Amino acid sequence: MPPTHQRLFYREAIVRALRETMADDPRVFVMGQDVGAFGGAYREFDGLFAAFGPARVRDTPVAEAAMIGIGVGAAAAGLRPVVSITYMDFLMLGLDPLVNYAAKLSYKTGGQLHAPIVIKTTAGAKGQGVAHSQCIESWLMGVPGLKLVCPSNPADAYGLMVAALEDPGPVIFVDHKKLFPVPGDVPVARYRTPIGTAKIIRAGSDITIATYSYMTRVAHQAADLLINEGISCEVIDLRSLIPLDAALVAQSVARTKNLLTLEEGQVTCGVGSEVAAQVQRRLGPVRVHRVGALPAPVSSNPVLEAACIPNAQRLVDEIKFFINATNPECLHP
Amino acid sequence: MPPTHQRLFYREAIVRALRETMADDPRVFVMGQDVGAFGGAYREFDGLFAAFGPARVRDTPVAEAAMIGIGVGAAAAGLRPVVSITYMDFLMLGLDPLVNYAAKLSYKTGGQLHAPIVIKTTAGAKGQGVAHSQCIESWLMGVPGLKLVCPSNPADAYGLMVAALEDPGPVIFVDHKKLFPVPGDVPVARYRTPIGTAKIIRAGSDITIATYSYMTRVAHQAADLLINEGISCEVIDLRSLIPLDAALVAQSVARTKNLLTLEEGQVTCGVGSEVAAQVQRRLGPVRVHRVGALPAPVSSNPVLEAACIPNAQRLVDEIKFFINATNPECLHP
Amino acid sequence: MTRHEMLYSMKLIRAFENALAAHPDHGFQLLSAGEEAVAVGVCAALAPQDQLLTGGRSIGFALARGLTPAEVMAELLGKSTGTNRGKGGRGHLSAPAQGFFGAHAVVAGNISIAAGVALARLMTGDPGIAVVVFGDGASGAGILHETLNIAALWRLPVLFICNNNQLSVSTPRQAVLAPKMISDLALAYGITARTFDGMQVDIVAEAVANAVQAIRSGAGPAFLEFTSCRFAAHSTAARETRSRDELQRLRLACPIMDLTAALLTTGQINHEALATMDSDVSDKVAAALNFADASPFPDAAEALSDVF
Amino acid sequence: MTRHEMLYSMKLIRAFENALAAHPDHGFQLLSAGEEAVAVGVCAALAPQDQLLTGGRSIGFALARGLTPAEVMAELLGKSTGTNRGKGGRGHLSAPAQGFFGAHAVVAGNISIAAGVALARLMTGDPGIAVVVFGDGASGAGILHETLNIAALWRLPVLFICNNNQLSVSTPRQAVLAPKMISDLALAYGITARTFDGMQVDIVAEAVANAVQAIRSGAGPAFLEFTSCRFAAHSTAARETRSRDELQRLRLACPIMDLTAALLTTGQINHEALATMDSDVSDKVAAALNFADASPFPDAAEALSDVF
Ligand SMILES: Cc1ncc(C[n+]2csc(CCOP(=O)(O)OP(=O)(O)O)c2C)c(N)n1
Ligand SMILES: Cc1ncc(C[n+]2csc(CCOP(=O)(O)OP(=O)(O)O)c2C)c(N)n1
Ligand SMILES: [Mg+2]
Ligand SMILES: [Mg+2]
Repeated sequence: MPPTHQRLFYREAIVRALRETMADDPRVFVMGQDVGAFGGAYREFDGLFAAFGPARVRDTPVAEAAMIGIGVGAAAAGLRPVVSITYMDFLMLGLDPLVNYAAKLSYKTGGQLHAPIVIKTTAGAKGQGVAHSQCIESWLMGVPGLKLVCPSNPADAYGLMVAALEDPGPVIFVDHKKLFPVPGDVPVARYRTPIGTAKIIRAGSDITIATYSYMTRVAHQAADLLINEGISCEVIDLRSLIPLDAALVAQSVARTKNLLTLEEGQVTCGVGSEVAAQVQRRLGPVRVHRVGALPAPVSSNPVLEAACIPNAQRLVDEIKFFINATNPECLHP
Repeated sequence: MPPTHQRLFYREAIVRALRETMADDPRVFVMGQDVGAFGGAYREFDGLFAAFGPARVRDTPVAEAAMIGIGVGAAAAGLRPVVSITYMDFLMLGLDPLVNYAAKLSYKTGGQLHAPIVIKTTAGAKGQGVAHSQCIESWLMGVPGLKLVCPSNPADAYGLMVAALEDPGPVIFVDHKKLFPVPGDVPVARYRTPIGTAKIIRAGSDITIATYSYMTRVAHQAADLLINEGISCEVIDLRSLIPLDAALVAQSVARTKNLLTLEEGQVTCGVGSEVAAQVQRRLGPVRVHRVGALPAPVSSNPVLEAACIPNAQRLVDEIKFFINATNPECLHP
Repeated sequence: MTRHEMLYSMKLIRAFENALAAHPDHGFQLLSAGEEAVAVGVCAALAPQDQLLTGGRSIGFALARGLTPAEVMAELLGKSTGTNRGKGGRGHLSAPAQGFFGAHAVVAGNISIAAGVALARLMTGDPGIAVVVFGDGASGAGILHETLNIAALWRLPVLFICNNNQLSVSTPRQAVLAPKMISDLALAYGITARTFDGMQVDIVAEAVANAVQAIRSGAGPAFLEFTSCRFAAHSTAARETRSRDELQRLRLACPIMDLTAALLTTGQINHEALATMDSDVSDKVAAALNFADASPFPDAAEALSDVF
Repeated sequence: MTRHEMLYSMKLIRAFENALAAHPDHGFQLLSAGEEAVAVGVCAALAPQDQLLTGGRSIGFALARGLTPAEVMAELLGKSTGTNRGKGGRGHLSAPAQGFFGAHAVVAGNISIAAGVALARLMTGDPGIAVVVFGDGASGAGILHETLNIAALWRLPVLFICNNNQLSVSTPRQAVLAPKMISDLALAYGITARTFDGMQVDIVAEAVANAVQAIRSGAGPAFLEFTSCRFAAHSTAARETRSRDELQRLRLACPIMDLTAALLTTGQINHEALATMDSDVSDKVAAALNFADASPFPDAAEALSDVF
């Protein structure tokens, strides 16, 4: 019997989803900086240029606004572009066509036009400094008309990319720099991971950790450490931020009575704020604690970067304080 | 005795703050589209060109990225520019110099450089359609290094503009289209309104409404209507979103036991999410309900715009349901 | 398109906009009196399979492209029978099935979108081209250059048209654009570019026809600048900055009056035919107004439809 | 600056970067072997009151501007004795008090900032000018054009310098920039613009000196393109895309070897002096490394300082 799964690095899972879909659907093409023969900054486009040639794997200038605008226009005219914005920080340069046009296109034309574009971009810190490390997912969460996914492992990366490529509207696909070299088992058969479904990736009873992307791994590490201290963590991988599967988080929190949100970006108006608010809309007031980056830029300096970004030890400390505190404020005056 | 106050329209209060500060401080200048002889889209720069001439009141091309970039560079080099971005939607075009440079400049240079720029922009709906009505304050709230103010009346507009012009770092000053023609009493003596201080603008005992900018007026209207139904609303004008005066809101909620946040923009990852989270960090779990725009673009269509944006009647309904509900979810399935 | 038809089309635009401006509930509008020759000349040279994209000042282009006055009027008055079911309104008119991909009110915002439409045509082998009209104001925006560069590199079938009405709200073109000619901007990219008089509909139509032909034959993008003149204030809600005298002087060079005079001089039209044309135009506009006025607003529930 | 001094400065950059690349804990770095003549030629022509801004590939410019190898090395290794107290690091070196306003790692991100610095100089009557260096890759960005236009209109004292090393990461300049010469981009705005050989430090220095003089005399902005060559991969962590043969061929045209040969041929330097120079350079670099290695990392608490 042939194997049902294959071992792929995260970056290979992305390539596979793109390769299979491009072979099936001539409307799908890729454009971005160094996506051609080079294969992308993280080799997440490796081999596509050789397989599909320069018409369907297009190297672009450093012109994020036009890259997104042209992609969106092509999508509105019937194609299914994948636009690669190497660093999420530079999505800022192309927010006008994305937010002011693509996200509103279906609405403003009364359903005449749609923009089935996938914007693939990479967030997070890995020694790249103040302008190459940001996580701005939460900005996009408040933009009606967009969808946003952020896988944490190769299987979801594959399944969510396939789903994104088939979606009728704009989907933002957010990678994390530290995930590309992570291996995992990926089903051999073609499949899609539905956009908008979170997943309990670790069962527990004392606290619910709602997180996503690379921080799922930090949550696991902290959960491992906390077992020894008698604290049992349930970890939920949100996987999709728009739509947000708050129902699953609420179900978990109904059991654990404690919600901790964990993200790598800023907590202020962050993903965790929204998760907390939606859970409370379902459950009424619950104990909540948000963990994220310190309120400061992320330096490329190894000491300062590590200090800024949540890690397992800090998470352990935060969880212990939170669980014991009558009032989390004592933690963060 | 000379009068201590003068009656000014909101737009006149802005002009007065700029005129007085420009007269005192030669480093302050204005640049933007149609800010010169035309006096600004909302006449909020009226008379400055005549008083200070084209070197200090500079009409620019429609080039938001360069407008902000040049302003930031001038600020870093010692001036105090006021850059006018007519509609907040178009701040999106200039987020790179603002967020990736100005906000991080002091940090990344280890304190060698600062960018004391004021970005004056206008948010909110007033029949202008999908790309001229957005409120994206919450995006900026998660950017360490920025300050953000959003006055609701002429006196605060004056005081906060003076404070912004004196601040050592970048300040975003957010107007609302519907506020420009609103009159109010403004002290004749020069003063500044400290950035980061909220204000109770209506005392009440049953529910705390935390809001800002034009929505303070909607809150007042709703509070007036609710008096007849025996519900007493405390209304807090946040005035500044960075820093956020969550302490004042928490004090109020400690009394009223109910927090309703009201904003014109999207609730998802919005201002209200943050207010709620910070209040709960201080008080532990409390009853919270967020009100904002429907999750959709804002049309210029009068029916659709009205349906999208919170108004007094909708707020009254939301408050009544919220106060009586055991679980707000029943309101918003 | 005959010169008669072009005159008719220009008159229709003028009458439509006048009627709209006089309507009590139009919110505010971006009118184009003085610029009709650009709209009509451009559309005269397009084929059905082409897609036209414009900036916010789009009424003339929408009508010249063949959208019915009724559906355009309904849209501008916010009615559910409008092109966009009343959801787009001013600055966002759209009817892609009729070759009018749409207006977009973000200055310069449609330029890269148009290049994307052209890319789709190129990749699918569709014979249509994309044409994008933007203003002098839009020409100072960086996205124009990013797009010109990529369009040139990828030989996209896109025609860039700058409708230089010499004003961006209150700001004269000279004050905010350094190039001598706006069309000079495209030359650096190796794009064929020229400036023409935009007050003469024949000249516009011919220049566009030539450019379209070249693009259709695979020559890559082209750039045309038409110098025109806006007779009214930026919007019906905006302050006018020019003096009454200056405005009076400007309005003397009217593309409709000029074509009318030319047709009369050469005997291609007579006063009787003109009168018929005028009454036909005003009937059409009146019917459009009636249609729009009689149409319902969208239901408030539509605020949540078509979002995704 | 004498040709001796320029040779010394180029050698210092090369040796510094080699030592940095060999250091075990540098994270990754953006090196500039092959491009030293641009850095040294540009800085040779600047006065102390001028401000230099660069893209991320900035080590050569920082050293050529006179920052000490020690403070630059410390910054790049993340130490608190660095120019930015270790907080900026690669791509963000900054020492405005020494006329190096700073590097900025966003491609094209420093272009509008430089124009703002120039505006400040203009408005305060300060005699200094702003000089911004960016790459061929940055030249496809819209912000360049928005800034060129405004700089031309406002006659800002800013010198735009494109260091065209012919690559943007893996992408050849020809593949992503349509203009024949990158300097053509500035011509449309009426800005004096020319392209020079960036492998010859004398040529660079003279071209910059002339441009600076014109700008200082109030002529408004200028634009220079220098064609150079990057000998190494985009970064020390990036894959090299050129073949070994091609790289070997490219490295034959080395600005340091060329100047050395010229100086030897004309008898302006001898082998003994060269040897002294080399050992002096390597002492300097070794001292810089020692200083940096001996310096502490910033305290973790600094993650929250200087934010506002
Ligand atoms: C990016 C952006 N900035 C500012 C505005 C505000 N605005 C609307 S129309 C306009 C003038 C545009 O001038 P031009 O491009 O010449 O077109 P015209 O109005 O003359 O038709 C401006 C600045 C906008 N809509 N979009
Ligand atoms: C706006 C932006 N997009 C993408 C990147 C990623 N990036 C870093 S360096 C670089 C290449 C820049 O090429 P060029 O301007 O020629 O400078 P060089 O590296 O050759 O010195 C790119 C694309 C970035 N830093 N900023
Ligand atoms: Mg114009
Ligand atoms: Mg380069």
